[in-house]
Amino acid sequence: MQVIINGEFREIDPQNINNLLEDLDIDPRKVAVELNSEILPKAVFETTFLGERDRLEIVHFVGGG
Amino acid sequence: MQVIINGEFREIDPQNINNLLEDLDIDPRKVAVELNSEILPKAVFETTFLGERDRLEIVHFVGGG
Amino acid sequence: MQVIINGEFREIDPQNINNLLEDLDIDPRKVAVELNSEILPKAVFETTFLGERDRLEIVHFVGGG
Amino acid sequence: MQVIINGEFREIDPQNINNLLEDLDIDPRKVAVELNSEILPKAVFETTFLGERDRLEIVHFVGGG
Amino acid sequence: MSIPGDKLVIAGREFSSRLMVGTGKYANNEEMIKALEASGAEIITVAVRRVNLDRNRESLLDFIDLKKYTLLPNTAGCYTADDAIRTCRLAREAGMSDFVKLEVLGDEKTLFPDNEELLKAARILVKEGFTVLPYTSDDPIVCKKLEDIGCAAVMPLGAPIGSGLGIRNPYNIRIILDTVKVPVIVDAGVGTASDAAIAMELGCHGVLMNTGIAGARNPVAMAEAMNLAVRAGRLAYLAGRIPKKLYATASSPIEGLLE
Amino acid sequence: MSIPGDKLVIAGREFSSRLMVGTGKYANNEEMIKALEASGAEIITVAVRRVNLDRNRESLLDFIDLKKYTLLPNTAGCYTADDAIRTCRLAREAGMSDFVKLEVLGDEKTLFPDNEELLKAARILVKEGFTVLPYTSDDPIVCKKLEDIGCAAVMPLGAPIGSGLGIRNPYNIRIILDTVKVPVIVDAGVGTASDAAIAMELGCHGVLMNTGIAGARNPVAMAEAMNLAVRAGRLAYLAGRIPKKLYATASSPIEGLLE
Amino acid sequence: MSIPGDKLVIAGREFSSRLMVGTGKYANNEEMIKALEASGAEIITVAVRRVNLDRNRESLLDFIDLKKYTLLPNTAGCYTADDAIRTCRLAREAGMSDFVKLEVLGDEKTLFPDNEELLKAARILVKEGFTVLPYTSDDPIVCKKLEDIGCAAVMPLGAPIGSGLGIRNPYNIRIILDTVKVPVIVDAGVGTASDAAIAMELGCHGVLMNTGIAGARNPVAMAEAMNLAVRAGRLAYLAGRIPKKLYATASSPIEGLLE
Amino acid sequence: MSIPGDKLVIAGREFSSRLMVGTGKYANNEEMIKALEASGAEIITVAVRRVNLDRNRESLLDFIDLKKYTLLPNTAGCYTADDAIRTCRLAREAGMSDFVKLEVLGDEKTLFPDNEELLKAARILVKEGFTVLPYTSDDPIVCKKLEDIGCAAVMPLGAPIGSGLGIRNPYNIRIILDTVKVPVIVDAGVGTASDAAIAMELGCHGVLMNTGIAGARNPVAMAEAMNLAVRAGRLAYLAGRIPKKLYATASSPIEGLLE
Repeated sequence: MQVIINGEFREIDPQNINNLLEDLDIDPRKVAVELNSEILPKAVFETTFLGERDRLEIVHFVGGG
Repeated sequence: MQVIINGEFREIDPQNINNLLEDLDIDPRKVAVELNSEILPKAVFETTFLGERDRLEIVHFVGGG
Repeated sequence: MQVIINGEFREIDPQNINNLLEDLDIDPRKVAVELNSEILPKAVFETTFLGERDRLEIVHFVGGG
Repeated sequence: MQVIINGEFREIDPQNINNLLEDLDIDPRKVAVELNSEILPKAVFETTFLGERDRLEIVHFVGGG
Repeated sequence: MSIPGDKLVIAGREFSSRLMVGTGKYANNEEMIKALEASGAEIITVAVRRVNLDRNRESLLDFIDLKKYTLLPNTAGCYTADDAIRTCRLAREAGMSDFVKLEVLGDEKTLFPDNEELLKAARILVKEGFTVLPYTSDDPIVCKKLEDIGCAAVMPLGAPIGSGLGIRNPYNIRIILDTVKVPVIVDAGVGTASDAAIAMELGCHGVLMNTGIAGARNPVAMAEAMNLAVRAGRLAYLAGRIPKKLYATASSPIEGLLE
Repeated sequence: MSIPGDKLVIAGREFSSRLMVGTGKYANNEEMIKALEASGAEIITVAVRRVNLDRNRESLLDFIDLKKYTLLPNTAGCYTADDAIRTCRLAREAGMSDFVKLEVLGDEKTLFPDNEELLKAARILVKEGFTVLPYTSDDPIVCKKLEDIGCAAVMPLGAPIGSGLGIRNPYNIRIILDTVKVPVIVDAGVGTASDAAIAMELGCHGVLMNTGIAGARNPVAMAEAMNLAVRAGRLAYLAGRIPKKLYATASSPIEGLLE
Repeated sequence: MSIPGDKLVIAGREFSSRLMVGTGKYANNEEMIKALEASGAEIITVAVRRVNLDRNRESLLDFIDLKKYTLLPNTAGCYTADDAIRTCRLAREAGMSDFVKLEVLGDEKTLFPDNEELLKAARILVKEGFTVLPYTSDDPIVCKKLEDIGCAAVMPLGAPIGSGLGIRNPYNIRIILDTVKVPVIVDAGVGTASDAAIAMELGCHGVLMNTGIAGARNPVAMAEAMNLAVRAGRLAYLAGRIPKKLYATASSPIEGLLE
Repeated sequence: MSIPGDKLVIAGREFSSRLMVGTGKYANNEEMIKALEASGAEIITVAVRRVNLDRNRESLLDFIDLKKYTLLPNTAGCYTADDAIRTCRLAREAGMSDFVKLEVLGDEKTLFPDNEELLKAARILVKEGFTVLPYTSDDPIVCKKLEDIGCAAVMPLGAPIGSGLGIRNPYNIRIILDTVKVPVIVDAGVGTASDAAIAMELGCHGVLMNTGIAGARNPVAMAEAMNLAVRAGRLAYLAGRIPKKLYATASSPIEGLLE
């Protein structure tokens, strides 16, 4: 199915957030995730499954002033 | 009857704004008048009569920066 | 005979300062003259005659700050 | 006999500089001495004897900027 | 002694003088009138206050020639948008003009503007057809918002009202001049003639002051000094100053030196 | 537009203008004359140079109305007391006047004075009856010595000649004003109108400049700006400015505010 | 080399260092880490950005020892209250901390704050339990409002971000220090060590910088310079400097001079 | 916390500290010693005075560890070349060292140097083998002459002794740094830590002060502040500061911003 991650269309299998981050090789402890404009607490990464057309934002800290 | 002019209680006869200003020796062309928190156009000074407990503000220009 | 005027060798006839300035088309009232490192008062321009190898400086005012 | 030390008249016995400094309880290593406007090297403190009316300046270091 | 055609234009109206002066704090009206004359100002600020019913009815307008001076009523003393708006409406009624110097103050110690309230008031007053000249901070972002709202000019402060500190932050004034297209008038902080000249040399379109003149030992002489200084600064700005250099350049020629 | 009786007095001679200007670095004589006019100056500096025998004989004096302007010949380009003294003697002979602007330069990069040589030259020239106006540093000790020698004024620099940096060290200028009784004229460094106003507000008796005017994009306009600025600064000094304060003072009354 | 018990306290947390530094603009992470060490900082700012899915997954947090440094996520790049609020919420989720450096920018050229939007955002974020450290203007009125809203500190700018102009308006910083009780931290504008010392000498409680260090030719050396300068300035502030005087006072005794 | 190999070299002798301090005006010797320690100074100035025959014989040298500190006797209080020369000769005799801080003062109010007399004294003392460190004005021409005479360093004043005004004219200091090859040490005028940092950031090789430390409310703390500030300024100078710009540059990346 198709989702939008950080502004890009992606074809993925139905799965929960943790699996997705794993596939993307992203450490869940070091990011924050927004699903369809709602912030997703880490606690629900496991129980939250992606649906068609979901919009995801995955952010982390970078160098800044 | 009693009205409040610039914060002070005053005992006056029923009359219109022009008469009042005249009594107070104030040139109507050089002031602005607020009646019960509504600005009163000079045009209606003649036709506006004061009632019991009316609150009047009579202001003019003074030196300022 | 030869004299040095403002650093340049010049061939001139024996003459006094006034004649020289005239030949050079210089208004004596607007310059100062130094003859062999001595300042020459205007009063003596007429009576001062140039000799071989004399060194003359003729200066005037120019724009300056 | 009488000498002038640092501007003050003093009655002292004839003696050399070292003795004088000792009498004055001054450590010769920490001062400089001027005798009659001539600087006296420490080397000659022992061999230099004071005479009547000699003028001595005895200076040292004090706090300064 | 002026540049032909160099006019200050505010809301379509042309003014020859770039100095605006206040009418407060003078020893008496005679001194005030003399100072206004000496300043050459065409726009003068006034405050709106209650008529004092117990004192003589003498009005400021009895002294000021309205053919000569354009009145700019202020909202001095207002600490909320509502008070300022109310004062502007009364001023228009009293003065029959749309020009207002909009001030919304933040506190009594600094008399700095409360720009959040100022923006609120400006949005409403512009809609009501006022020609709004807002007293504000040397904040380019606020000045841009005031321009976008439709204010006829922006009037950033140079320093606190009456402080005489001059332009504390010329950098911000320069940025404001780069940022907005409406006239930029330095309001408040001018203490002496050179302060006014500096404002104009930065490229400001005008200067507004009161205490700097009225508080001087000799207000009339200071008014003339400010008049000259504003013109001097404007002329210097237009004339194009020499660049600054760490080292020297001779002003007399090298050629023709004696040997 | 001037203070009756406020004159600049140098060696017993009175001048109405406190601005002295140079005649160097102008595009042409016409521009120079226009700038002199606009500046209102009464004293103008000139340099002493060899007549160029190969070029037209046109002399600066053909252009300058000596009834209107007092010439102040300088010793620009001199790096020793001897050269400066020689130049002064020639200047007196050429100009029939005792006034000289004495410069003895220390190096070509800064054009700062060599005060040791300057003092030597001044001691001799004063003895020879010259009216010496020395260009010097903002050094109160040197200025006091120049006064004691008998110079008619002291002319400390504000900044390097032609640098346009303004008065780099107003503190020293203030101390000089406290220290000497002869006129103090800031010479060199003025870049724009406010620099000149600041000099006068410090209490200086005059300002001398050349590059600041001649080097401007529009020299005639800048000359007028400097004219106005010197008068503005002088008036402000005499008018007595308000004190500087960190906090504000209202210029509109508190009394009569609406409730 | 420190004053026992002199701690910076923000929202009840104590810090020994009064220098906060950013983590942006370094040539590489190694240089950044060395600079952080040299700075002695305990609080470091970071930005919140999308993970780049196409590049290596390396994270800033892989390099930074969170036992040693407190992260202060910023909202750089946000031009509305909504964007800033959204960024703060994400930052809290990513960092498990309530500390945020709140920036709402007004335009890209100045990067000055839009204080109207900033106040909106601060009101909401404080309600949501964030510890808000707002980047703002040197505007005492806005700073007072931010304190009243419940911000943990105020961080007025010294000059535009990355400009290196130092504290353009020390007067306003002093007034802010008189006006609010929360810590005042100068954020942005510091270009060199003395700028940081001056901020501390004014009485500021801390200094925050990034470009001044990261942009230096030798960032690690500059980080150490800033470390020393902040401590020097703080110590000088506490030590109580001598008053300024126009004239001199001898430091060596008069007594005992030779005659 | 120092740059390996970055030494101050005067007359072939190496010093790690670039801060020189005076020993005058302390409440007592204990405080002085603590302040010297905190300052990290290696060179300390002392005055030469008559032994007081009526008071206790306690000598400054009883308190100072000469293995740790190099004494720099001054000629404070001397107003002629002769007095200064005499004092230097006595100092050499008393201290067994050739180092002297040469001061020839011009007047008691400013304590500014009389450079004409200073040059006279320097010419003689250098011939007599002294290592001369002259206190002088911020006058590049005098500094060049002092270098040519053979002085081991030049010590221009930042502001009047004890005034605490900092470096009044950084432009001249910069020019002096361009002009001479010997070390340039700012002597006098430093009032607080940032003043010292600024001197070092200009490129000066050292700073000398007394009143700024001894006159502080807490001299020992201020001594440490100056110690840190001189090192901060030196490091910042070597690190290469960012250029100054009127506008901003973001320190956080644009890339990866949320949409």
